[in-house]
Amino acid sequence: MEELSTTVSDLAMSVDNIWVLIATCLVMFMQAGFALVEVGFTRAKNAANILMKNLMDFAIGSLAFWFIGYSIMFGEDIAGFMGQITLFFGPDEVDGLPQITKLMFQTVFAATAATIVSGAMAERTRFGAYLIYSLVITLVIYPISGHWTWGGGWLSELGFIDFAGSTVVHSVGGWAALIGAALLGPRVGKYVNGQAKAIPGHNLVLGALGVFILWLGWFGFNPGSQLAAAGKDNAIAISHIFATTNLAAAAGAVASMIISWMRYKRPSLSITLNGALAGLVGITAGCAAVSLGSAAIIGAISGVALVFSLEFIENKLKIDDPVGAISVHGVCGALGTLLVGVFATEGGLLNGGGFAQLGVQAIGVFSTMGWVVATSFILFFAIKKTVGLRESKRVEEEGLDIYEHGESVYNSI
Amino acid sequence: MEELSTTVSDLAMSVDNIWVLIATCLVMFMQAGFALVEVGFTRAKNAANILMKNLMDFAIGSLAFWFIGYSIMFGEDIAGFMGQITLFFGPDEVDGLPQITKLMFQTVFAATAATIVSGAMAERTRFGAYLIYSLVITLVIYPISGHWTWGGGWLSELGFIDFAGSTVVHSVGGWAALIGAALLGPRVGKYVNGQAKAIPGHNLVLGALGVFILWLGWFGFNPGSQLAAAGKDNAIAISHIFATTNLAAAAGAVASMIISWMRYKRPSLSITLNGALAGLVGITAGCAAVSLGSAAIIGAISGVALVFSLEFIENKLKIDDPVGAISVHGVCGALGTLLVGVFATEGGLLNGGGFAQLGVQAIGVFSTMGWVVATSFILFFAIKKTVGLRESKRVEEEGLDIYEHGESVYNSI
Amino acid sequence: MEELSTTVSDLAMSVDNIWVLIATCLVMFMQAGFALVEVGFTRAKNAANILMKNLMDFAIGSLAFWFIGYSIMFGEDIAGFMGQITLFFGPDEVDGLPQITKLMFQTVFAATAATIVSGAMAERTRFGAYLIYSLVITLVIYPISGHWTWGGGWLSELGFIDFAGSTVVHSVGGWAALIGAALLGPRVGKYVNGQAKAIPGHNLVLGALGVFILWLGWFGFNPGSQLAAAGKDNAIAISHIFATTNLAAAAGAVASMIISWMRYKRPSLSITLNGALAGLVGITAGCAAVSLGSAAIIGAISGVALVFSLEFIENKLKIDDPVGAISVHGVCGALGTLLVGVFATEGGLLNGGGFAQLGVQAIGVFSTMGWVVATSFILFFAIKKTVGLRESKRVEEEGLDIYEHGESVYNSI
Amino acid sequence: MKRVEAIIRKTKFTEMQAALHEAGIDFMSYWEVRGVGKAVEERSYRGIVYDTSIIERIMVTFYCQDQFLDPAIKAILSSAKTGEIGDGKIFVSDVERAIKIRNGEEGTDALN
Amino acid sequence: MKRVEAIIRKTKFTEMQAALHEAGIDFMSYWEVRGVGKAVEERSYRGIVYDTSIIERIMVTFYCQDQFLDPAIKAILSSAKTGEIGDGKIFVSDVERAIKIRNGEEGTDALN
Amino acid sequence: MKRVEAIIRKTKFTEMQAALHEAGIDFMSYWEVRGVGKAVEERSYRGIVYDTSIIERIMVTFYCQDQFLDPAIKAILSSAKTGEIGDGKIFVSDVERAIKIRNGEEGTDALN
Ligand SMILES: Nc1ncnc2c1ncn2[C@@H]1O[C@H](COP(=O)(O)OP(=O)(O)O)[C@@H](O)[C@H]1O
Ligand SMILES: Nc1ncnc2c1ncn2[C@@H]1O[C@H](COP(=O)(O)OP(=O)(O)O)[C@@H](O)[C@H]1O
Ligand SMILES: Nc1ncnc2c1ncn2[C@@H]1O[C@H](COP(=O)(O)OP(=O)(O)O)[C@@H](O)[C@H]1O
Repeated sequence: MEELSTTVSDLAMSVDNIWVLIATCLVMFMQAGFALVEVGFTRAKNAANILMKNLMDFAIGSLAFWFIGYSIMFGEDIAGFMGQITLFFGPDEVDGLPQITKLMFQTVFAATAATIVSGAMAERTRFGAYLIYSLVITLVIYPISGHWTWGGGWLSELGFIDFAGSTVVHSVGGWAALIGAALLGPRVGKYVNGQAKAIPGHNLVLGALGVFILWLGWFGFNPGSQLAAAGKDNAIAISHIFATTNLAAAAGAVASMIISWMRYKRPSLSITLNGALAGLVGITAGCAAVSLGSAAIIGAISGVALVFSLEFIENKLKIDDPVGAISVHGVCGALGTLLVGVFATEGGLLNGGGFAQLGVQAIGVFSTMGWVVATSFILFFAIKKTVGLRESKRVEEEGLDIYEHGESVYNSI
Repeated sequence: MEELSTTVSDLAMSVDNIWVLIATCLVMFMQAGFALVEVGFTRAKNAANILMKNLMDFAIGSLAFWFIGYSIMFGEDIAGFMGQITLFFGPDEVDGLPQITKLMFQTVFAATAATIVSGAMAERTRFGAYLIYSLVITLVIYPISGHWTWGGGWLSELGFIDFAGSTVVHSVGGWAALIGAALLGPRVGKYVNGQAKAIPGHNLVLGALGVFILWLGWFGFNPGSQLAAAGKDNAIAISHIFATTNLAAAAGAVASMIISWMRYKRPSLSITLNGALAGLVGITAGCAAVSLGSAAIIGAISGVALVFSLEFIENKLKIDDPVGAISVHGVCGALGTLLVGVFATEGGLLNGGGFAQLGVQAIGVFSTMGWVVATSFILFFAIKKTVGLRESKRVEEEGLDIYEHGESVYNSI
Repeated sequence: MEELSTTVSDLAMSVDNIWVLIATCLVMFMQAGFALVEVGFTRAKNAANILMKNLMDFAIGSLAFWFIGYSIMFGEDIAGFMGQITLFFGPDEVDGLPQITKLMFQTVFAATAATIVSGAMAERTRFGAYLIYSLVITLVIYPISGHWTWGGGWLSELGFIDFAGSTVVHSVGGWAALIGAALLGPRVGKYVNGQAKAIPGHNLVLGALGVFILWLGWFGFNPGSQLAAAGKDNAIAISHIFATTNLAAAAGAVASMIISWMRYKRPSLSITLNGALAGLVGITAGCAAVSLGSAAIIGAISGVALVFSLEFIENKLKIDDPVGAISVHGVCGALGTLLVGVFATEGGLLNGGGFAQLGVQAIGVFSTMGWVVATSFILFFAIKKTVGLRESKRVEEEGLDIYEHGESVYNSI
Repeated sequence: MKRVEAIIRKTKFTEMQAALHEAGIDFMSYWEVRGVGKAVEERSYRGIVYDTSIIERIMVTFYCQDQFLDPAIKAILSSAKTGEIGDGKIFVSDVERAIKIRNGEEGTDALN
Repeated sequence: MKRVEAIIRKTKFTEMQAALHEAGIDFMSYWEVRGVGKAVEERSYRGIVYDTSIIERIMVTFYCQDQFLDPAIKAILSSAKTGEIGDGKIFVSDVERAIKIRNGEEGTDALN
Repeated sequence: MKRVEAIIRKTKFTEMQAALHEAGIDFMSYWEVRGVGKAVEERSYRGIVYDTSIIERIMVTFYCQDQFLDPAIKAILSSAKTGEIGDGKIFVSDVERAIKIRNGEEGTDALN
C-alpha cells in the first residue's frame, strides 16, 4: 500500500517531468522562430550574421546558464537580491521535479531573453561585441532580476505576478534591446533628414514561418510554466493557460491588422505578424490569472499598443529597431504585466480587487526595467569604449556577412 | 485507499490531458504547414496575401470557434442537427478531460477545415471576402456538419465512422474549396483556348517543408483524436493509429510518385508531395478501424486517386485549384471515408461485414458534401453579389500583395 | 487493491508510451531538418532532387522497415548476428511498451540512418540508383548491424555502449556515405588541378533552420531512447540525457566556431552549423553514461574534430561530400562512441575504469564500420555496374531537377 | 542588324512573346529589372507609409535583322500596352556583329 | 539619344538616384549583376578559403537626350564614388529609336 | 571601344571566364537571364506536361578595346561551346565613351 502510494506519487512526478521537458522542447524551438523572424525582417546581406547570433545566443547561453546563471537565479536567496552561486549546476536529484529538468526549462527561457536583443541591434553590430553582450545578460543581468520574481527574491515577496515572464523574460530582453539600439544608433540610410525610411525585410515568408513557430513555442512557454501537469488542478490550469495564450495571440493579430487597415489603408502583413507576438507577450504574465475573455482583451490591447509603439519608437524616439523587438517584448511585456493588476480574476482592479495588485505590478515592471536599463547601459557603454559596438560604415553598407563571416547566405552558380 | 484511487484516476486524466494538449500543439503547427504549402505552390507576387489568409484563418477561427462554434458542434444535441449554443465556451471543469482542453483541440481542427480553402482560392480572391468566408465556415458550416458526426448528431446515431475527420474536417474544407474555386473562376492565364497551362509554384522547398510539417502534425491529428492515452487499451490504440497514419502517408507518397513516373515519364516532386498528403487525408477516417496493412493500401489508393483527380479537375472540370486542395482534401477525404466501409477490421466489406457499413459511410460522405456544397454556394454567391469575391484583373496580374496589402514579401536593396 | 495496482502499472506504461511516441514525432521531424540542411548546402538546380530523396527515404524506409527491417533488427536472436524475420511486424500487444510504438520509434531511427547518405551523394547521383540504395540500407544493412548492439546481438553481449546510436545510426549512415561518395567521384568542378574548390550552398537560411530542427529532434532521439519515462529513475535519466544532449550541442557549436575563427580568420556560419551537429552526434552514444561536464567536453572535442575532418576528407582523401555528412555522422559518431570509453561515469578511463570499456567501444565502432563499408561497397558497386550510379555530365551541369524530375524548384513569372 | 530592348510589365510577357512570334521573332532573352518611372505606388512597411516609383518590370532584349524591326515594334505595341502609366518603353540600337557559339556562324545566320 | 550604363556599388544606388534626379534624369531601369573586376575579397566556405573577384553590383541603364549626358555623368561620379577599388564604370553608347509603349510616341518624347 | 554581349550556358561561365582571362579580358559583368530559343525542354508540373523553350542562361557583358575583340570572341567560342543546341550567341556593338567612377578617368584607361 505504502509502496503503491510512492509509486503513484513518483508517477505523478514523472508526468510533470515529461510535461516540462516537452515544454522545454517547444520553447527551445522558439530559437528557430526568433532566428526566422529576425532574418526575414532584415536584409539578405546580413543573414549569416543574424543566424550566427541566434545560434550563439542559444549555445553560449546554454553553457553560461549552466555555469552560474541558474544558481544566481534559483540558488538560496541572498537578501532578496540574488541566489547563492553553485558552479555547474546539475545534481541528479528530484526536488518536485528532477533538478536538471528545471535547469533545462530555465535555460531555454534565459536564451529567449538573450535572443530578443539580437533583432533590435541587427545589421550594424560587431559580432564580437554581440557575443560579449549575450554572455553577460545570461550570466548576470537576466538571472538577477529573474531571481527577484521567480527565485524567491524581493518582488516575489511583494506578491508580484508574472506567471511566465512578460516582465522577467520579455521585458528584460526588450529593455536591453532599447538600450543597445539607442547606443548603436540607426542603420545607415534609416533616417534621411530626420525622416524615418522603410527598410523592408528581405523575406517575409521566413518572418511568417517564424511567427507560427513562436506561437507554437508559446504553448510550451506559458502552460509549461505551471511546472506540473499531474492532478486535477494542474490539468485544469495548463488547459486554461493554453487557451488564454491562444486567444490573446489571436486577438493581438486581429486587432493589429484592423489598426493597420485603418491607419495605413491596407491590412499589413508585417504589422499583423508583430501583432500576434504582441498578444503572446502581453498575456504571458497573466495567462494563469485571468479569464479567457480577459485574455482576449489583453491580447487585443497589446495588438493595438504595438502599432502605436512601433510608430513612437521609430518616429519620435528615432531608435532604429529593425524587427520591432522593443515594442513587442519591452512595451507589450510591461503593458501585459500591468494589465494583470487590472484583469486578474483575483485581485484585479476590474474584479473588485482595488489598486493594490496594480501597484505591485507597477513596482515589478519598473524595478526590473530600471535594473536592465542601468546594467545594460553600463554593459553596452563599456563594450563601445573597448572592443567597439558598431561596425564601420563600409562594412555595414556592403553587408556584415562578407566582412564578419566571409560567407554569403544566398549563392548562385 | 479511496483517496489513492481518486489520485490515480486523476492522474490518468492528467495523462490524457497532456496527450491531447500535445496533439493540439501538433495540429496547430499544421497551420504553418498549410501556409508553406500554399505559399510555395503559388507565385511570389501573392505570398503576403496567402500568409495573411492563413494567419487570419487561425486567429479569427480561434475567436469564432470559442464564441459559438464549439457549442454549436458539441453542445447538447438539438434534433440531431446542431448543438445548443453557449456563448464563449470555457468552464474550468473536468468532464473526462478538462473542458477547455477539448475546446482547444477542436479549435485547431476547425481552423484546419477553414484553411484548406485558402489554397484553392489563392491568387485572385479579395482579402475582405476571404475573411467573411473564413468567419462563416468556422462559426456555422463546419460546426453543424461536425455535430452530425462528432457531436452526437444523426450521423453518429447511424454508426458513421470518421475517426479523425477525413470527412468532418478535410472533405468539408475540400468541398468548400470546390465551390469557392468554381465561383471565382480560373486565374488569368490558367486556361488558354480551353487548354490548362502550368503555373508553377514559386518555391517548392517551402512546399516540401510544409508537407513535412503536415505529416508531423498528423501525428497529433489522428492519434490525438483518441482523446485519451491512459490505460492499456488507449496506449495500444494511439500506437496503432500512429502507425496506420504513417504507413498510409508513406504509401501515398510512393504510389503517387510511381504514377507520376509512369504518366509523365519522370517522378514529379509536386505530385509526390501532394501524394503524401493524399495518403494522410485518406487514412484519417479509418486510422483506428483498419489494420496496418489496410492502412498502407488505403494510402496507396489515395495516392493513385490523387493524380487522376488532379487531372480531372484541372482538365475536365476546368476548375483552377493552385495547390490541389480539392483533390487532396475533398476527393481523398471522401474516398478514405468510403474505404473504411471496405477495410474496417470490424464490419468492413473485405472482412466479411457486408455492405452495411459501406452504405452508412456513403450516407455520411454525401450528406456532409451536400450540406457544405449548398451552404458554401450560398455563402460565396452572397459574397460575390455584395462585397465581391474576385480581385480586378489588373490587381491580379500585378499581384495581390501590393494592392491588397501594400507590401511585397521579397525585397532587395 | 490488486486492480488498482494493475491500473497504476498500466498507467506507468501509458506514460512511457506517450513519451516514446512524442520522441518519435521529434525524430520524425528530423527528416525535415535533414532535408533543409541538404537542400541549403547544395545548389538550387538540384533542390527538387534532394527533396525527393529525403521524402522517399522516409516513405520507402517506413514501408521497408515495417516489412522486414524491424524484425531483422529486433526479432529473436539468431547466432548474435540477426533477428528472426517476421513479415509486416505489428501486433497490437504490449511488451513493456506497445509493440507498435517500438516499431514506430525504430522506424524513424532507420530513416535517419538512410537519409544521412543523401547529402553526401548529392548533386550527381541518379535518382533510381538512390532509391535502390535507400531500400537496401533500411531492409538489410542497418537492421543487421543494429541487431548486434540493440537487438541482443554479439556486441550487446560484449557490453558495448551506444545508448542512442552514435554508431548504430549515425556512423552507419556516415560510412555508407563515405563509400557512396567515393565511388561516385566528386562533382564536376569540385577539383581543379587537384585543388578543392568551394561550391557554396545556395541558401544557408534553410541550412540553419534545418540545424535548429535537428537540434530539437535530438531531444527525441536521445532522451526518447530511454524508452521509458515513468518512475523516479527514468525521470532523472531522461532529464539528465536532455541536458547532456543540449550541452554537447552547445559546446560543439562554440568549439567549431572558435576553430573556424582561428583557422579561417572569421567565425564561419557553415562550419558552426555543422559543429552543432557534430556535438549532437558525438554525445549520442554516451548521453546516458557521462556527466554533464563530460558531455560538454565530448561536444567540444567533436566540434574541433569536425573542422579537421572536413578538411582532411576534402583535401586529402579528395572525397566530395557537399554537406559534410561523412565528417559529422561518420567521424564524430565513431569518435563519440570511443569517448564513452574515456568519459563514462562507470567504467570510463578517466573515471578509473581502465581500458576495458574503451576496448569494447573500439570493437563496436570498427566492427560496425567494417560491416557497413563492406556491404555498402558491394551495394554501390553493383548499382554502378547495373543501373548506373552517376548522372551524365550534361545532366549534372544543367541540374538534376529538370532532367530527372522535369521540374524546377524556384520559378518566377 | 538591330538590338531591341523593351521594358514591359511582367504580366504582359507571355502575350508579347506570342505577338513577337507572329512577327517572326523567335529568339530573345529577358530578365527582371526594377524601373524608376512615372508610375508611383503606395506601400507601407511596419508603419511607414511611403510612395515608390520603383516597380518591377521585365527587360526583353532581342537582336534581329533590320526588316523585322517594324513588325516587331508593332507586335510589342499591340500586345504589351494597357494604356496606363507604367507600360514601359522600347529602345532600338545598332549591332555590328553576331556570332552563334554552337558553330561559329556569323552575321544574319547567327540570329536564329 | 544616348544609352548610359553604369555599374555601381549596391549601396550607392539611393544616393545616385537622388543625384540623377537633380540632373534631370527621372527614368531608369536597374538590376543586380555580378562583376568581375579588380576588387578582390576573401571568402571561406566549409573550410575552403578562397579569393574572389566576383562581387555584387548594380547595373543601371537609362536612355536620355544628348544634352543631359554630361550633367548625368557628373551626377554619377559625385554620388557613386567612394574612391576605393570597386566603384565601377559608366559606358555610353548611341541609341537610334525610342518608343513609348503606352501611346506609341517616338523620339525624345518617348524618353520620359 | 566595343561592347560584347554573350549569352551562354550557366555551367560554362567558369571556363569562359578563364579563357577570357587568357585573351586579356579581366573585367566583365554578368547576370542570369531566361532565354527563348531553339532549345526545347519538357517539363511537368502537378500533372501538366509542357514543352518550354525558356531556359536559364547567363548574359555576360564586357567592354573592351577593339584589338581585344577577336581574341575574346575566339576565347568564348572555344570555351562556351558544347556543339548542342542552346549554346547561345555573341553580339558586338559600338560604345562611345567609358568612364571609371573611382577616379573619373575616361577612354581606354577606364576599361580596366
Ligand atoms: N528613359 C528611360 N531609361 C530607362 N528606363 C526607362 C526609361 N523610361 C522608362 N523606363 C522604364 O520603363 C518603366 C515604365 O515607365 P513609366 O514612366 O512608369 O511609364 P510609361 O512608360 O507608361 O510612361 C520604368 O519603370 C522604367 O523601368
Ligand atoms: N570592362 C568592363 N566590362 C564590363 N564590366 C566592367 C568592366 N570594368 C569594370 N566592370 C564592372 O565594374 C565593377 C567594378 O570594377 P573594379 O575593377 O572592381 O573597380 P574599379 O571600377 O574601381 O576599377 C566590376 O566588378 C565589373 O562589374
Ligand atoms: N536573336 C536573339 N536575341 C536575343 N537572344 C538570343 C537570340 N538568339 C539566341 N538568343 C539567346 O541564346 C539562347 C540560346 O539560343 P538557342 O537558339 O537555344 O541555341 P543556339 O544558340 O545553339 O542556336 C537563347 O535561349 C536566347 O537566350
